[in-house]
Amino acid sequence: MITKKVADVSSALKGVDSGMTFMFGGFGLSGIPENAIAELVRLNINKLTCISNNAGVDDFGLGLLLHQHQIKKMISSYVGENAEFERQMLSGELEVELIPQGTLAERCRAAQAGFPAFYTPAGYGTEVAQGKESREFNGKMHILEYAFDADFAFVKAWKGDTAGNLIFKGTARNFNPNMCGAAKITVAEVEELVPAGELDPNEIHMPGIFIQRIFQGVNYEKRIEQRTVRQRN
Amino acid sequence: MITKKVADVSSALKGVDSGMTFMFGGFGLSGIPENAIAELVRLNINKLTCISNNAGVDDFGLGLLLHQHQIKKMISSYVGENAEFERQMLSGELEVELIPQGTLAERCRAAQAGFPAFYTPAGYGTEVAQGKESREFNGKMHILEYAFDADFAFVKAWKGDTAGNLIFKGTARNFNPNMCGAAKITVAEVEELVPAGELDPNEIHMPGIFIQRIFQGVNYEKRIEQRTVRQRN
Amino acid sequence: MLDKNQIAQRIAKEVRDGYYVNLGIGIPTLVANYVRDDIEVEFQSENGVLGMGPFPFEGEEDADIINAGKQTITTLPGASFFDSAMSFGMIRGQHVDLTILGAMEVSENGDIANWKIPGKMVKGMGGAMDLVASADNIIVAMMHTNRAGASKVLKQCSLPLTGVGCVKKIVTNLAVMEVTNDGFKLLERAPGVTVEAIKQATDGHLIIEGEIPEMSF
Amino acid sequence: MLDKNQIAQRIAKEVRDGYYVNLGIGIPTLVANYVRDDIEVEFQSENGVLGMGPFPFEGEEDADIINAGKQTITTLPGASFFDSAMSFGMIRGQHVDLTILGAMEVSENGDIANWKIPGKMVKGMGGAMDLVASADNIIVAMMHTNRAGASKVLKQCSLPLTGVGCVKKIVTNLAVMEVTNDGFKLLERAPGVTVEAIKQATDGHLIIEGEIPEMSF
Repeated sequence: MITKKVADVSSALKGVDSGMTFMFGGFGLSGIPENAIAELVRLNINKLTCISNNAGVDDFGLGLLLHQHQIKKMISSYVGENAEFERQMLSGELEVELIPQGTLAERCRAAQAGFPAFYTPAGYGTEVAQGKESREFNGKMHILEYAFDADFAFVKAWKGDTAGNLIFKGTARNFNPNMCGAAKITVAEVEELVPAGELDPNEIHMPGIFIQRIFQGVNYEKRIEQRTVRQRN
Repeated sequence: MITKKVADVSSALKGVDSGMTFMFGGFGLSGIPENAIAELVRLNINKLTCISNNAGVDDFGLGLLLHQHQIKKMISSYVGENAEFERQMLSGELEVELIPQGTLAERCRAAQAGFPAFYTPAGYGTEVAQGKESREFNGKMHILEYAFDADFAFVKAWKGDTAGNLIFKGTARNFNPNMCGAAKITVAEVEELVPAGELDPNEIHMPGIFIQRIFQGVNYEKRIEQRTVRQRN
Repeated sequence: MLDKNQIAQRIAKEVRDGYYVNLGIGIPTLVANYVRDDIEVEFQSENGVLGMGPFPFEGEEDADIINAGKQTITTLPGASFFDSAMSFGMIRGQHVDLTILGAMEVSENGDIANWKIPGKMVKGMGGAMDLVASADNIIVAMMHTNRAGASKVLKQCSLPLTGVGCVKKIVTNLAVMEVTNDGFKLLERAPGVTVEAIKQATDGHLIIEGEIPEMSF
Repeated sequence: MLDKNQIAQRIAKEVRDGYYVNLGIGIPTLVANYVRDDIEVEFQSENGVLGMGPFPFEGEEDADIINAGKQTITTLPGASFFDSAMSFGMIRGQHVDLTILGAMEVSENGDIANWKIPGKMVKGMGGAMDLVASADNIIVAMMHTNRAGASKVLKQCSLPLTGVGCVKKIVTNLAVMEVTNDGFKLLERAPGVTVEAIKQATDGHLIIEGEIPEMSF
């Protein structure tokens, strides 16, 4: 068994540098790699290109990197709910590329699975299609989209084993599996790291081959963005 | 909850007809939809186009359909181990399109996920690329491959629930998930059909949305093609 | 004139037995509250869940179980979780039967704009572009006019588009309209709203054939 | 001259610590038996398993756990199962470090033919075309000549190709060769086999530089 376990977040992030392109799993604040983000804040590297569905909130998630002006460019599908982000974007400090969510997911998956490009109907006839090739298939227009090219992917899982196998929980799964293996180095942080052999091979969401480094995360805050409840009657 | 449960294999195959294109899950004889195949033999419809990684053996799997000359064309990646198949192919009775295994899987997945076409390096410079568009990406040649278009997909899972959710076992998973939702109608047969709510939503391999009909299979033979063992010392 | 809940209630009538439905943020989310009890429907949320249930009871919220609006939710029997690529596979592959979403503008050829106001608001399209580019059956839920009183039911959209020629039906606080090759066909009036009032509030070509019935719920 | 097991044994030396390896049917399958105990290697089989172990004990065979050769297998701690699309994602995405497969012919520019003899044998390419089109590190395991005594190490392949310019190394019963821009570079001789004998059995351009050592295992 090939072991992927590293001691801690600082070993896991060895090699990250200013100017690099990073992928971050998560949807809103759910399933984000909290430990990796905290370490990037500590390292204070900058001029980063970040591929992430969202950009966090003002004081959590990628918002922490924005606050320190570490991000040069965001590639996202939805960036609401973040005043500092909006300020930096409108002032031109921050470059932003907005792309459809399904295209974002598939450009990750294409990088993971070795597809250089694919055709999708999403965005045809809109700003998103500007400068892109378009083509008709089955009477419907599609645009050509390319695989991402990133240096590191930071993902967060519920359980993992020392072989790098991952199991996600609920909707915290989201982009995390699609980003595994989609960058040169994939770093997985998990709530519970177990010895290889403890996870059922049939229940693994992402095989360890896609992950280069795995570590036991600490102090997960798992903040809820919109706490909605119903009353017991 | 939307129920997908049908009473038996004969209800599940309602609408199949001669001249149609079918997908069959399975790798070798592992994970093949044994009940659906048996019913197609009984119905004796013909001129079928079959998309399946393999073509069964002489007296099992798709070999049973071949024996009755029900198949007009096979689209597969590997068709060895089947004398009757070879005879029909060499005599010209059977049309055969051989395509790379990864391309086969992805053409299913493209149909499932609504991608009309994608670029892959597999087969470039070979017979497989003849008549296909080719294009360079990142200094490497690729060919353009298209999503399949099939009438029925027959898949086999280990466990399923009445909502159509599926869990596969071991390497019997193979093409089965990729074919779910890749045809107009997907029929799933399972070794164990349970009420919706009994399967953990986190452990489901294919959500029921991709499946139109599900039934409890019977009399699984699960034949082993190459029984290889080691001796206890 | 309908309020947001009544718009949702009217749209709920479009939901048929056996439908998988994706609900956008805002009014569309409310539709779930009005779907008939005697039909089976499953709600998909593009962040990776099928079979969404109501909000959790207080104290039972789980940060790992949310919908695309980032709200805490529950799941119903038969639910499943999956990754984003598979989620958009469901959408792009047309396995979702009905998409209900909000809009800033809709044009008479079915174009929709709902993700950007240049220089003012740029939240992003989220999953909306995938949804409108793929779904066969798209209903827009919105107010007929914007806060300034200008029509949102237009000859041509002025805002950056989310998708082209995709909207099939529109339910507003004033009317139910179908998008046809010839323009917006008026199907129903909101209770107490005259055809004339709808005409006034509509900038695009409105087709009025025969008596236009009042909505029923 | 090596037998099949010795070819496998020699190839096993090419397997490095931390490698994910895909083994083809035939001689390549035997390589697993000779990998050093002190390095960590995982075997991938393209039908959907990573972390393959030895054959099961008699009576413990499971029809649902097989390799790409349809043989019953076991799994080791850390193993995982997955679908065919993901399996070829591993291969196409270059996550598999080493591919070892058999061949009918290899040409001096690294082309390989191993799936079809027109009019005679058409079993299909299985996963071989994906493997050779994607892998960076491909070793061919084969006999140097065919049953009729003709060389399989050629200027140009005569059979339909499986892939172009992809083979990096060849281990035969006679020699270890590297595929270079200038042709087959002879690296090692099988014990007791002369350079002359290898030259005789090789149809493509053979580069012989200096003393060619005998293989060690």
